[in-house]
Amino acid sequence: MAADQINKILKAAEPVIFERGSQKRVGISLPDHGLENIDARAVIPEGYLRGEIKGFPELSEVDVVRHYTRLSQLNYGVDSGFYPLGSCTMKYNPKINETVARYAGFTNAHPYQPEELSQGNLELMFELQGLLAEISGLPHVTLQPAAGAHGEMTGMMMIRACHEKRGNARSKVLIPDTAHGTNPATSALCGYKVVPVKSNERGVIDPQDIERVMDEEVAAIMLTNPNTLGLFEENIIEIARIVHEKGGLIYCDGANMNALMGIAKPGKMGVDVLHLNLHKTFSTPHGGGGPGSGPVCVSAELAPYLPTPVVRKNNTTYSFDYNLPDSIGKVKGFYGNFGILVRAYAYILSMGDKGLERASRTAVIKANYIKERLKKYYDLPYDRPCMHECVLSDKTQASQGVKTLDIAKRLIDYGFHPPTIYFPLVVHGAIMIEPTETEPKRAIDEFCDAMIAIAKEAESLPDLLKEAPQNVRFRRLDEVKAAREPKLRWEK
Amino acid sequence: MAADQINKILKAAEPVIFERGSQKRVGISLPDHGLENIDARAVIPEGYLRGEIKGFPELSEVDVVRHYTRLSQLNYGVDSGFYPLGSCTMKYNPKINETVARYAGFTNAHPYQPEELSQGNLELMFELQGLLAEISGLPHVTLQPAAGAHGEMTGMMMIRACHEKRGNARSKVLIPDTAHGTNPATSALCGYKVVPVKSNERGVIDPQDIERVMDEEVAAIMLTNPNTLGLFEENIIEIARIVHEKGGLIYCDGANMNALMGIAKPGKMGVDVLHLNLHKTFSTPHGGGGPGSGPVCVSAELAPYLPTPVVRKNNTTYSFDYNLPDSIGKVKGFYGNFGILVRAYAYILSMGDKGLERASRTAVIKANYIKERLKKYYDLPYDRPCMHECVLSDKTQASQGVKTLDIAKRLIDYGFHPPTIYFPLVVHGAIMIEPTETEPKRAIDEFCDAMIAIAKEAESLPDLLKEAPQNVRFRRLDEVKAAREPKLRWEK
Amino acid sequence: MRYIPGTDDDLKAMIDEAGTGSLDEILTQVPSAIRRESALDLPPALDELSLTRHMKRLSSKNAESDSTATFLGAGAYDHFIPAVVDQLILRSEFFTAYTPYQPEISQGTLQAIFEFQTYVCMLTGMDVANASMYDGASALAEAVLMARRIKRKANKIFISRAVHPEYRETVLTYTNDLDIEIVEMPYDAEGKTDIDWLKTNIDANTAAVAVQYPNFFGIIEDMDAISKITAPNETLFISATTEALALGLIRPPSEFGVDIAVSEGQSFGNPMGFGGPHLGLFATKSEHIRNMPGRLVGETTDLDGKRGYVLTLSTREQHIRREKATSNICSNQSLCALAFAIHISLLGKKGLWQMAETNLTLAEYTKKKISALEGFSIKFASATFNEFVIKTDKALKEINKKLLDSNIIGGLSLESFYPELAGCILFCVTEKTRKQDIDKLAEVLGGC
Amino acid sequence: MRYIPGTDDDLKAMIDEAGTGSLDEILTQVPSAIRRESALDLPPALDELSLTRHMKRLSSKNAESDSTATFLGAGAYDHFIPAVVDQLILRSEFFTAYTPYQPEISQGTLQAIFEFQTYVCMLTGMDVANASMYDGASALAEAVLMARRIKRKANKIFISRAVHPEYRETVLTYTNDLDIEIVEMPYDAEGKTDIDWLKTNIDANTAAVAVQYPNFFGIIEDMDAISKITAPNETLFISATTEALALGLIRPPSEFGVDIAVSEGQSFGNPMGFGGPHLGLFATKSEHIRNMPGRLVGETTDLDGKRGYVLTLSTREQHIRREKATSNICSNQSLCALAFAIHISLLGKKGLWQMAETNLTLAEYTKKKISALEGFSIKFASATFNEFVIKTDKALKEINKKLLDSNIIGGLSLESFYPELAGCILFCVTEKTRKQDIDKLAEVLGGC
Ligand SMILES: Cc1ncc(COP(=O)(O)O)c(C=O)c1O
Ligand SMILES: Cc1ncc(COP(=O)(O)O)c(C=O)c1O
Repeated sequence: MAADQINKILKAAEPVIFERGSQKRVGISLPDHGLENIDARAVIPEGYLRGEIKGFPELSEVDVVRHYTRLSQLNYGVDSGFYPLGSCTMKYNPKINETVARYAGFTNAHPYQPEELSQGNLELMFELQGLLAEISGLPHVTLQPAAGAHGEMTGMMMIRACHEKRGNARSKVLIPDTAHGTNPATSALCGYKVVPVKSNERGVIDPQDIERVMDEEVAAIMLTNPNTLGLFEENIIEIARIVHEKGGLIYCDGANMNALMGIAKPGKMGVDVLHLNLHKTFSTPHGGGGPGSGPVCVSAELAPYLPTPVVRKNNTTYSFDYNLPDSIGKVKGFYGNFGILVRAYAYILSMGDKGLERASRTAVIKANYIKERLKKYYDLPYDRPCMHECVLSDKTQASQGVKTLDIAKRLIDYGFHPPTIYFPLVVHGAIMIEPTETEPKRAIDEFCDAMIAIAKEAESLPDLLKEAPQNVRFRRLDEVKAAREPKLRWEK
Repeated sequence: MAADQINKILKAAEPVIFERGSQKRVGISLPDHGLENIDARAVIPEGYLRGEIKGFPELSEVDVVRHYTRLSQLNYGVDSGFYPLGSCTMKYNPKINETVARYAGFTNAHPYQPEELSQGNLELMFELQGLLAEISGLPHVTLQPAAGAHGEMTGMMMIRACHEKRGNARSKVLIPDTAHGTNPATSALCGYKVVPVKSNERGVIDPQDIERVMDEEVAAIMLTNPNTLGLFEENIIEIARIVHEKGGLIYCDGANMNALMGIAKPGKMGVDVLHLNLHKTFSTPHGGGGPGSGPVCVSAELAPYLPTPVVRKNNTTYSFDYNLPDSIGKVKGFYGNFGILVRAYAYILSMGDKGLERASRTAVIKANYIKERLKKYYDLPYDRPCMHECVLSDKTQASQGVKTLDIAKRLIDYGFHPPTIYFPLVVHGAIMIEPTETEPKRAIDEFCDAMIAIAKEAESLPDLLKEAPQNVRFRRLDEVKAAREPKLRWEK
Repeated sequence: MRYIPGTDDDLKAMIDEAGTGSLDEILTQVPSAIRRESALDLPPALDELSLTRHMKRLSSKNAESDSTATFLGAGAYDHFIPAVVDQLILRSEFFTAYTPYQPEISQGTLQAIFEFQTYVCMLTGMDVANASMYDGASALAEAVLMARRIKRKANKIFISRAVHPEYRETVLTYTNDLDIEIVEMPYDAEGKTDIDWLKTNIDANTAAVAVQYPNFFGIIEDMDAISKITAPNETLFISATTEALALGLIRPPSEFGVDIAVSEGQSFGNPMGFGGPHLGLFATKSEHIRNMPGRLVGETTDLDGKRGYVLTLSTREQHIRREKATSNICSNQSLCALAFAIHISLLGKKGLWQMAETNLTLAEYTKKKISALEGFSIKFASATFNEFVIKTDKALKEINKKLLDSNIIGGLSLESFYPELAGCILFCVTEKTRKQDIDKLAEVLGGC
Repeated sequence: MRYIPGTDDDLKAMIDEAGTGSLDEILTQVPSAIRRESALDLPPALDELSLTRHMKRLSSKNAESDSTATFLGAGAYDHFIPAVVDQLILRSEFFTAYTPYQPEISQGTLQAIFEFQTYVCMLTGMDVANASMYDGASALAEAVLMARRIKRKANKIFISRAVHPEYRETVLTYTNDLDIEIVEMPYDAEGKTDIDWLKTNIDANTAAVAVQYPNFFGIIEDMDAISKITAPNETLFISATTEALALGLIRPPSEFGVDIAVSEGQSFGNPMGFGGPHLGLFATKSEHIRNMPGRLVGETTDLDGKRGYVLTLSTREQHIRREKATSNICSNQSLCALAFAIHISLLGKKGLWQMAETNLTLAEYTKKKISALEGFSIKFASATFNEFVIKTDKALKEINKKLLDSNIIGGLSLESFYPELAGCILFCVTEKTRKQDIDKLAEVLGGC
């Protein structure tokens, strides 16, 4: 007991960085500029010089390195193991891309340096625009959006601009109930009213439902294909026809493009606007929540509305084109998350057509394999072939009082990152599993074994699941307390 | 109980890499050379083409990355926390040195490329020779030895060569009982008989003892200063006089140079030959056991025996000088662990005189602080001021049946790397603690607190110590079994 | 393919074991009419060595600031980033993880963000900061939207013309489809936002006033005066900063009653990178928390009572509130925020001051040198931090060409952003700028 | 100083709390006669940015193989190293740890070395391998010492003149002070060790015979013939390899009865790095384990029965056996061994073969191209792997100058190592060599 108690003390958390260090330490050294230091008081107007920042730390280099090294050790990444977070495409991030993205011409280029001195970067952007156009089947591309949601906003603004040009901005957007939260949020941000569309018993949109709600005030439908149940919107052609007939446009959330590369092009399905997530499909690292990149690919009709600038090629040189009179304008400073573009470009060049097609095909096979292995143990709301991910639920376990959250936490004990949970909302207690093509069969099997073991534990040892996790440095954290008495910064 | 059992299974070890992968995977891609692949059988003589290598793995890039990432997570480094391994100077390894050491001109230079195309590397070596000469007070330097022990060998061979030149190679080397194992092993390797010298009750060499054993057959004394008890050989001047008078030479093992930088130069103490450990004093990373670098600094008399080549400056250009007729020859291929030299050079330039002096002074203060804080709880065999490290013993705890090994393992539970144990041999159950200057006071205090807590546990909960560690992924490993049935490679 | 561990045999085994039928059968859900007809028209796949050669070639076709001294700033700053930063963010537990949805195995990211939020609060002086926006420009746009949410009844937002032109453009894009009117405030002869204009034009319908601090011309705005106008009118005060380093030296926005302080954070830990990824800092007063966009990390405890961190107050966010969310932001710039926090931790109290002071010293030196030259003068007689505007009657094209001949990239010509400022150049100087670079710059300018 | 967290206050606090008296009092043990008189004469300390600029300047004063095609081999090989290798060895848990003395928190290093040992066994075909030597040259020297230990009564070691000259020199240095006689075996007209000479000269006093495989001229030695002479004489057979990649393609030393196989391991995972750090592979038969130098990792179990690894059989080593140890080696090339293991893991069965085949293909192409040129011929009519010797009557100095003008570093002139081989050049080709580089090489040579 005493031993237990002592052991508990030992597993202390890493102190907050402001609790480290001591006076007058410094972790940096700056060049000697060879001038006398100016007296800031002589330059800065009276009352505009700041006083000491209270609580600001003083640390040496080793303090900082230790702190962040230890923090990292409390984390779990794709390189640590299986990370089947549905809808997030946690594929392996090739190491060479980190190397090439650090070449000085990419990292140390100023966005306003003359175009003649930026030809390599412009060439890269131009080429990437073309590669994404080819993969998506939509000929015009902006690389500016910083993430998927940002791409959605950009795309929906272009749709609005297009309708305005046509004469009526329209007021509504159709959004299926399986949609990601960013879709309705984006629509609202663009001044649209959201009209929800229920998915049918096959988990997809029913053309009849669209027929019912589609009218001349609907600017677009915002769908995801395959949708967040991992199911291909099999009626996409019919839906596109209905929407287009009433003058609406098709926005496709391309977050799930990892199911389709080289298999089918959204541009061929009647999609007018599509965003891609380079940090999903195109292997750029997720970075603990970004930076990502969300290029938008559009049909010719939408091209005039692209954000400024786009990159053009003139014979052998490249340049920014700001001359887009109908452009929606800029959605951020400069040209996008360029460093992420470099990585995605390197990825596509490394994969080629065969590689990309194989990636998607493999991802689909792996998701179906998992679905089939687990459906005997977990409720599978839509029991039919899926694309690159599958969605289970906790229905079977609910009778033991075991919930999706408990299953997820228990997976942590088994050494896995849990899947996405409680999304999509149409499945109660959803467990959304996306293996990606880069997951070895062995890891998938080990994961399935763990899921099956947990299903059994749910029957025989339900408390074990409710107490999970116990094998990692932290036990369950109190989210209610965090929200009730928000403590959002360190204070002494 | 069931839960406990299940948990145990969960903490599985990482499989051996040969147990991973599956047929036909590959983790690499090579350039297409654009030629038809030659049929190896047409080139390689009959019977000289190898068959398939049994058990050789087949892995994709993600398999390999995961495997080594997970292995790393089973390790503890300086960046993880306090690593007070005595005699090893586990100081912080500056990150910038890793960056600069990777510049292409350093990593991608062939050792035989023309000297005109290697001027930067030659300049660096020349400058480093000079810097080490200045720090050691010995004017001539070879950078060739790959580690401390290699430097010892190089130095002792030079001593032998010098005696041969003088007319008698001599047959014996004096070695104090506090010496590191490499010292006697090196002497034997150089064909010398080892004559042990006992240290006195103050933990240092007594000149009278030297006087007694010194004769014309003694080639040298091999001492370490400060010695492995962390004590300065206070009679060094007298010892040097005695040895020199009988024609002997002084070899100083410079592994503990971190106590002396800018405080005292071995060259001023009568030392004729000194090796430095760049992977200790000069901050290059220990790499899990190397690569290190062990330059040797010598007095003018010894200079003719330096290994070939040395680097010379001729006006503004640099070149290798192979023309050393009395040289002992080469001790390895090419010029030394050049990449390590780059890091050490960057370190010295970053520190300057003030930085180096401060490093040593700080290291000494920290060691004394630890000694004083712990001597109330642990036996301190030599209770006097120490230099950069201090040596305790388990004498006080022995009555509880608690041994040094138990104390060390318990420290692991507390989140620290244990000190060096059971060395030096003159202290029974030695606990040899070297904090280095880069350790923050807080870490030192936490370590001392842990040591004190353990001393208390040794009284109240001795079994806890004998069962330690329990807070990490592995419990004590069976070393006897490993040695009795050696299994030195994986087999199916 | 080195990134895909599934060999044909693996795949076949999975298909067989699953009993799902062939991949083609699985794919029948994709109508055949839209299935692949021909291979994607992509260049043949490159091996790793050929890829590095190709990328090196592209990289080498760009100027880069380690080899060419640059005097460009204007929202992207060439600061020195210690090697520690990159080596730590490359720890795969950080960079290959995603949003910390599972706090028990994400404490590294969560605590790092919590500390980041604290740093942003300290720098800006504000009460609360979020876990990052895409960049400074979009952060300002989000601030404008937030101000509009808070001031339900007022729909005009005044933005100073001395705010970065691309920030203003971004605000316009974000607000274009909404009931928000953006009004531009002119700047005066000293390069500061025109206080008199503001005094005259502010009214009950003015939801917020936004200025840049220091402004686009590098000038320290008269925050006090603005605050004295906005406060009595109950108009929100928004400040935007492009050069976060300045906040190490000048009084924080909070001390002028600013309600929402946003900033570009690139100056700490993130390379210019041809414009991104950078990161937006976003901070506000406690009273506005529920209207704030973006992710927040809060402190809590685990079942054993141990301190830990979680994503919190997510009822503001899109995944819970959907169309009623405060923003649609989801992925943000987490790793950039980590780099920011690491760099600023290395600097600490002393280093931050020292770095800001160095920038100021070198900028003042440059100002003096250039303004002493015939044909060059300081455009605005106001105090600046590390950027300032020079006016010349010489041909800018030729100046820049001559500078390039000396391996120097000169400042930014302002004419395209501000037609009224033809002949004006915005110069920026950082701790990376050497005295010798400045002397050379002055020498070349002098010879023009 | 950014690397030293102890401020003056910290230090004072420690001195006060310890009650040891001032540092000066502590330092009285250092006689004042030898204490510092004046500051060390070192350049002023450099800040990080200035350091990078200085180092970049030095680096740029060297040719490097990514920008200049090189045909140099001879013990250091310009192979392509995948990015994975460096990013993994930079994981600080690996690179800032030391020798795994505490196995419970060193399983990463220990298991990686155990796997490394296995790889070396697989490549060489031998039973057991150690955890690395300093490099190939010193590994050969240790092999010679070991052979002498095994063969207590024989003191002659034959070493082929076709062994790398620096390896032979290193052996001489190591054995100079000991009762070992090194005898050089000549090579024959085909560039192979002279079998007839060996047959004639071997006797009971010949402890071991050492050859390089492939030898310094790139030639695949007649291992079978040598083995047929050494075996009946009970002479130990030592093989040394400089190009470990060759062992992916040619029969392993073990299959010729080799007793000790050593090799340079740089070809896998380690850059040429101007000659180091590289790593020595060292493998032998089980029966010789106790005579083996260097560190060994062995498998065992922990208290829970879980498989794990420890340093083992250390009764051979200096820290236990002191002057009776099998070697004085302590720190070795652990991180290089890790890099080796990572690279070879990426290659795997298929990649290893493919890489070896590529080297062979390109080398054969180069041979054909050059030998077709007027004035150039193949010196030795024997099979080679990726190195070969060309004989020419043209002036080498001029050839190399012309090559440099075309941004090519030519092969190694052999005259300084082998006076009898004046006019001979050792060329090396790897998977990094492009067909276009070879064609250019031939074109320039053709024009000489
Ligand atoms: C289906 C779907 N759409 C949109 C998004 C938003 O993308 P981002 O996080 O890049 O803004 C996500 C991200 O998780 C998603 O899964
Ligand atoms: C006192 C002493 N001498 C010599 C050595 C040997 O140095 P290396 O391991 O670099 O060969 C050591 C290393 O631990 C040591 O502590």
